[in-house]
Amino acid sequence: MDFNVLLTDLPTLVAVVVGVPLVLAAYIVGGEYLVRRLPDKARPAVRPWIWVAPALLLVTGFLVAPAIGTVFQSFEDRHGAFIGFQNFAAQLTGFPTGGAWIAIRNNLFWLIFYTLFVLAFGLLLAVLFDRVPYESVVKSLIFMPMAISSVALVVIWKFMYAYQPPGQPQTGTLNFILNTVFHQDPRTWIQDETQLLGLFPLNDLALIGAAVWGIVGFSLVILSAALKGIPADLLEAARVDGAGEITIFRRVIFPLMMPTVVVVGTTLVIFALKAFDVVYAMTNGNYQTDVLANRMYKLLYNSNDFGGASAVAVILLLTVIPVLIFNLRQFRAVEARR
Amino acid sequence: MTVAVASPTSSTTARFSPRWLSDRLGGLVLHVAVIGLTVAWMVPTIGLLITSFRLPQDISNSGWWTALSPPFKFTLDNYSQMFAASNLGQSMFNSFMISIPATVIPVTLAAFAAYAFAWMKFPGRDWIFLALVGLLAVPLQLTFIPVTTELVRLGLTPDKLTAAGLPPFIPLWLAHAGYGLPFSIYLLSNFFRALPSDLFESAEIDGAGTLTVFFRIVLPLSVPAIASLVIFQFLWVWNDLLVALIYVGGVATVAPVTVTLVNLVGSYGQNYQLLTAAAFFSMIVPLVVFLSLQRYFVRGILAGSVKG
Amino acid sequence: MASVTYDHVVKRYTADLTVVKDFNVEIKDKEFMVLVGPSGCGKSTALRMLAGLEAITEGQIRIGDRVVNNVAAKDRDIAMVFQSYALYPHMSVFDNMAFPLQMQHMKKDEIDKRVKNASRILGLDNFLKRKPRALSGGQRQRVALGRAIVRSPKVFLLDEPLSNLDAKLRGQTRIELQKLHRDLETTFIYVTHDQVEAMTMGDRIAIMNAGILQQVGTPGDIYDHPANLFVAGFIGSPTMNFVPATVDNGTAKASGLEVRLPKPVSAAKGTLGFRPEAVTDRVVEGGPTMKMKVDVVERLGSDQFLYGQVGSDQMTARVDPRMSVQPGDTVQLGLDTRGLHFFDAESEKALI
Amino acid sequence: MRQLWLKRSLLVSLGAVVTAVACGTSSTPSAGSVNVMATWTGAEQASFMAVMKPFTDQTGITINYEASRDQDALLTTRVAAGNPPDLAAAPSPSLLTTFAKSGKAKALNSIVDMTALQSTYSPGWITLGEPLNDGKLYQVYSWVSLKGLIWYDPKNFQAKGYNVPNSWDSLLNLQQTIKSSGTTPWCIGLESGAASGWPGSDWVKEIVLSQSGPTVYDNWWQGKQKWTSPEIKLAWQTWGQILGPNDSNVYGGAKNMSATNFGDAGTPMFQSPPKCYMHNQASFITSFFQSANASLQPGTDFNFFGLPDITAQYAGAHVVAGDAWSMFNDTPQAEKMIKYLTTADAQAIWVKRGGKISPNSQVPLSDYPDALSKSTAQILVATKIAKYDAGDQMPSDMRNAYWSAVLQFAQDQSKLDSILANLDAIQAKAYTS
Repeated sequence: MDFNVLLTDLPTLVAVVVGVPLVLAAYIVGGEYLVRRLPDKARPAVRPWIWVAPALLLVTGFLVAPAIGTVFQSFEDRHGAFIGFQNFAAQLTGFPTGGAWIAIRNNLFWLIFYTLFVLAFGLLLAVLFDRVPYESVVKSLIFMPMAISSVALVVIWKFMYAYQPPGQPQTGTLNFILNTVFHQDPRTWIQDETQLLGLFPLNDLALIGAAVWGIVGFSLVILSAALKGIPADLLEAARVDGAGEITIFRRVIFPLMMPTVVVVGTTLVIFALKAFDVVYAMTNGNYQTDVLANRMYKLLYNSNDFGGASAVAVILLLTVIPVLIFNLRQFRAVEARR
Repeated sequence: MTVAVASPTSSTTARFSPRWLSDRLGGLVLHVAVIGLTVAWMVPTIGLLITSFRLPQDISNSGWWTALSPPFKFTLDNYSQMFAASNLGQSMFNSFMISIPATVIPVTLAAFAAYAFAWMKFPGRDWIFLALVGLLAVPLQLTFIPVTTELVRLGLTPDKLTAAGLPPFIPLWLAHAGYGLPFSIYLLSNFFRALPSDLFESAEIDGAGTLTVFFRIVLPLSVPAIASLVIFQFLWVWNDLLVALIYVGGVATVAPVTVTLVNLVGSYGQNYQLLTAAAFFSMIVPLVVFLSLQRYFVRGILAGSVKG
Repeated sequence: MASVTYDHVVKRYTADLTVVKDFNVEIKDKEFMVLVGPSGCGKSTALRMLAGLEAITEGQIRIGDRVVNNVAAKDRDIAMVFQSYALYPHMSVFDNMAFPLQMQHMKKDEIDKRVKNASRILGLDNFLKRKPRALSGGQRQRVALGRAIVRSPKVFLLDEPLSNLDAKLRGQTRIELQKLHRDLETTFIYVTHDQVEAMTMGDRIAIMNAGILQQVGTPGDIYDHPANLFVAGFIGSPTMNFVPATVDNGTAKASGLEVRLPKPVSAAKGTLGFRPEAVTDRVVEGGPTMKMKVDVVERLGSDQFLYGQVGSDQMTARVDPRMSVQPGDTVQLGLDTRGLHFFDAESEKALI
Repeated sequence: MRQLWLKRSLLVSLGAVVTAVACGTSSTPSAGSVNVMATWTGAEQASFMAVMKPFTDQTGITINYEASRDQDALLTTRVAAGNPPDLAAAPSPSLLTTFAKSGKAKALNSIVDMTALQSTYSPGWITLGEPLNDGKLYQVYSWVSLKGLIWYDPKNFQAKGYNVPNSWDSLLNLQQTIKSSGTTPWCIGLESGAASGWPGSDWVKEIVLSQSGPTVYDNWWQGKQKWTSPEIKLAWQTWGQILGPNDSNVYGGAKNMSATNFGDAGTPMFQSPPKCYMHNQASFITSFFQSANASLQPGTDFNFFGLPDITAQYAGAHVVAGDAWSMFNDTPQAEKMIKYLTTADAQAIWVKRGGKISPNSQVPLSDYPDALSKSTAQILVATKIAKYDAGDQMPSDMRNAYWSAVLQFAQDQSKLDSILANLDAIQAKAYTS
């Protein structure tokens, strides 16, 4: 170990500690200074663009431009020739098991269960934790999985789902519980395609479970911040009015948290649509667990089928539109209220 | 002056009554629920923690819970092997050099943009905002090739930047910013939008300019939202593997700690038990960030501003 | 010191949404002017245009001799107290009051002096370090006032500042505000929907409805001589009795009442208006009488109100508190024609 | 508040500085450098760095090595974007071959010493490096490994009086004997995360080669032999014989096979009493054996025999694999390095550290560190028909479909026809790009 790193990496260090904040501050102060030089009438027209420009520029470079390229590529074959909707047709052929249909079905499961579980747990935990004096401790503990990288998360859940043949000592936590508490044969959670209630494959739910575990800290933190924004006297007033805790939650807390629930819900829906890490690392889509993002990844890097991958991505992007419309209505409502 | 003082209730609660019982029970149920859920949620983490102190042969032959009963065969092997990784120190430094700007830049730019989206009027505002939310759904993997191609064309590669005396991480900062901005703007502008408009009007009459309103009113009032955003963005960047590999690569001088740790595992996945120790080691920094920012999640940051 | 002039001011949001129509008022220097009207009548918009928070679509607003249409809010030399108080929740009371002065880059000791002075006037000396959330509603309200006072503005704008207070505190603050107005010797423009506040506080009152200014005058003037049916109904509590009537040869005929009008009117149909205090248990000589079937009796100690039917019309009477009446009784009442109004059926304008 | 933020960020930065000071790095001399990308991590990474140390010491050229197991994504992106590494080594030549086709990889004929190469490498390894059949060398192999090794515990065999089978029939007899004694003969684990299924695919390709010979084998991975053709179908059925009806020859049956990681699969062999007696895997598996049971000794506790020949005509046929190098930037430093990698000196270093076999005949058998590695090297030298891993030469999506098919077959052998038909459908598309 030597101390050279500071000397060799001095430019980086200086850039990080001084440069970056300086550039950011200089930009906005300088921008405002220039706006103030403008005639009165022009200011309101120019000012917003000064504030949004750097963000839009980066987003355009890193997301918009590639997304537009993707849309074009989804209509092209491997050699860049226009082929109409053939890539889409290839992905949407053979309903219900061919093409991308299994992935679409699974994304639907993800959409429902992942979003619902994470929102419900987050909300439940936020409300419960709000009432105990050791809130920050339990909150940190629930948050911990968020701090675990997806690589480690997969390791953890392989331990949880590990399987040994019946009669052997189980090494997986869930099979151990299943065996000792419920006296049932162990299950191969990740490979088992048994459909619960005749509809929801066990292995899909197992993958979703691992992902839910990793992300609940996210909804907990945001929802709990929103909960803290509800004035205490409002809750006290409701209590004085004789409302029960469940009524208070339903009639006071939940409506006031609604905008935040929409934000978290929207984000989770999009996370669910983009679900990739857990599926890729645990099954790579085998055993009927494929999802759109994993399918796209395979088409992109294994098949070199950019057109097909782009078509899958476009399908994925199109599914977001209803969520966007919902959001538009939501924030227009907030706008109208003030 | 009129600070509410809780009325003494000890005399009534001490007496045994159905109300007393149900209150106590309710409290008990609450604590049992909170602690029970937390413990259940921690089971995988606890399993990982215990596993990280076990020998590989024990890991593959028995469940982690067996370690809790004698004979206790704990070992620090996994940790010592991890710390022996050749460039752990360098990669820790790199991770900080990547994560700090890759958090500061998108959060700051998102705050600028969110302020405009929430409180300024400009043509196309709603549509641009919606498009931003939609961009959340763009699969990052699709952007790697076109963006890298463009960065290479512009000469923004780690090699060339280092040669020019600039940090090699600049493309990665920008990439994390680009990828993180849609969520950041979405979260912040929803929060900013909910701030009471009277405050802005009052400030306007008081003579506060846009910058003053932003720095002295919007930012202080949005501390919980900004704190959560900082946590998430930092976490994502800190734990990122693929984006870093794409934009700066895995060479030791620039590799973040995730790359170094994941490479401890052999090509065929040998020694994957080292990942258990690595997971705890790499968790420390994000947890410290979380714990130090947790005190900003305070109740009623807006209390007393506009409610009678 | 400054007067304020609204000169043909119009506020239009869209082609068919005009919230303030051709608004003309001249507010004199040091006057306490109350803008009153039901919610949505445009009074707040009128105030916010003066404050510079809303653009003026047409017309001019002048403070003193200066046209302020294109002057930024901060440069109009005004101060505003919001209904919600709009205190900065993360700043102490001191900082809240100092904020506008800091924005003017005032010297620190001058800021100190002014804030101390204002807090002494408002009795906030002991709370300067507190955050708004640690204050009671009344104290917050005073901080909001203090933030306005420190600037010593030419014009004070107050937008329903009392509506978040409870009834007792509201009465008290009303008096304090009037005292403050006297002490500061500044123009006050006060917006409220509460006619009691308007009557008790204003030097003059401007009544608005549906974006149109109805009448401007002193409280007494407006009470005694409402310009139209709306003003007559809006001001006064209990409200004025309105009885549809036809006019025939100088006599107005209603369903249970006939009265000789003190002045000839040109209209054949209209509404008779008279305040409850004009309907008494004493029969005024030469005045008309009527029979009321009493539905509700309201005893207030100093007054007694009877609500009931006269003919087919609802009516309210203020009678001697000692008079003993039970619901269901029919009583004989007299009308004092000195307080009689007559409103045109079409234009609703006061003809008498 | 703002001041607080500032303080906080300063603090974090300070933390970074402290960490940096505490750890540090070494500065580098400059005689140029080579950017290298490969998949070796952990111990393999250390071995590679050991190989490169003499090179750096001699020439002063530094190696900027980056390892990633996401190589498909990483290398594809870098190459497409125009900043590829100077050199890349890949365990699957098919990825490198796509770059040769697109002209991104450089031909090596004028760079490496072809005469020296021809004198030290067997022709098979050189031909493998000419995937376009245009006489241009695009890939060179530095280290190779042998597939189709059947691992067993000699003590268990001895206790039960089992003999190492020397023919396919005796293997089938042996598994029947073991089965009738009440134990499952085989341990198989197919789970491998994103690459799940590949251990079973090794079985099938080894059977194809040994059963139907090199021509069928080559046609097969080249996409000219249908999956539904009798030869390939027979190979799957033969593997089905190994697995037994309903996978009854395999410890834990289908469920355990699909849920068990390939690395852990062999360990039940060493339990007492053993849960199985045989395990098919390449030589790297010994490190897993020893990690799960630290006391196991090579030779005494575990040993291997080659998968017996099926068809006499093709006796001595073996599936091999290896690490192939391609060059993307023709720099003097990279040229020096790739020359160095083909030398016996360089390859001997890794051979001595264990786990790899050298394709260079100049590396003496005595350099192999233990009896097991020596005998693998011997088998490789004696191999009459060496064929490179078929899966790794197929286009990636053919290979992935192959792996998936293995998983499906292991779950339900009766679906073989539909599984193969599906593979045919993919074959029809996968080779067109």
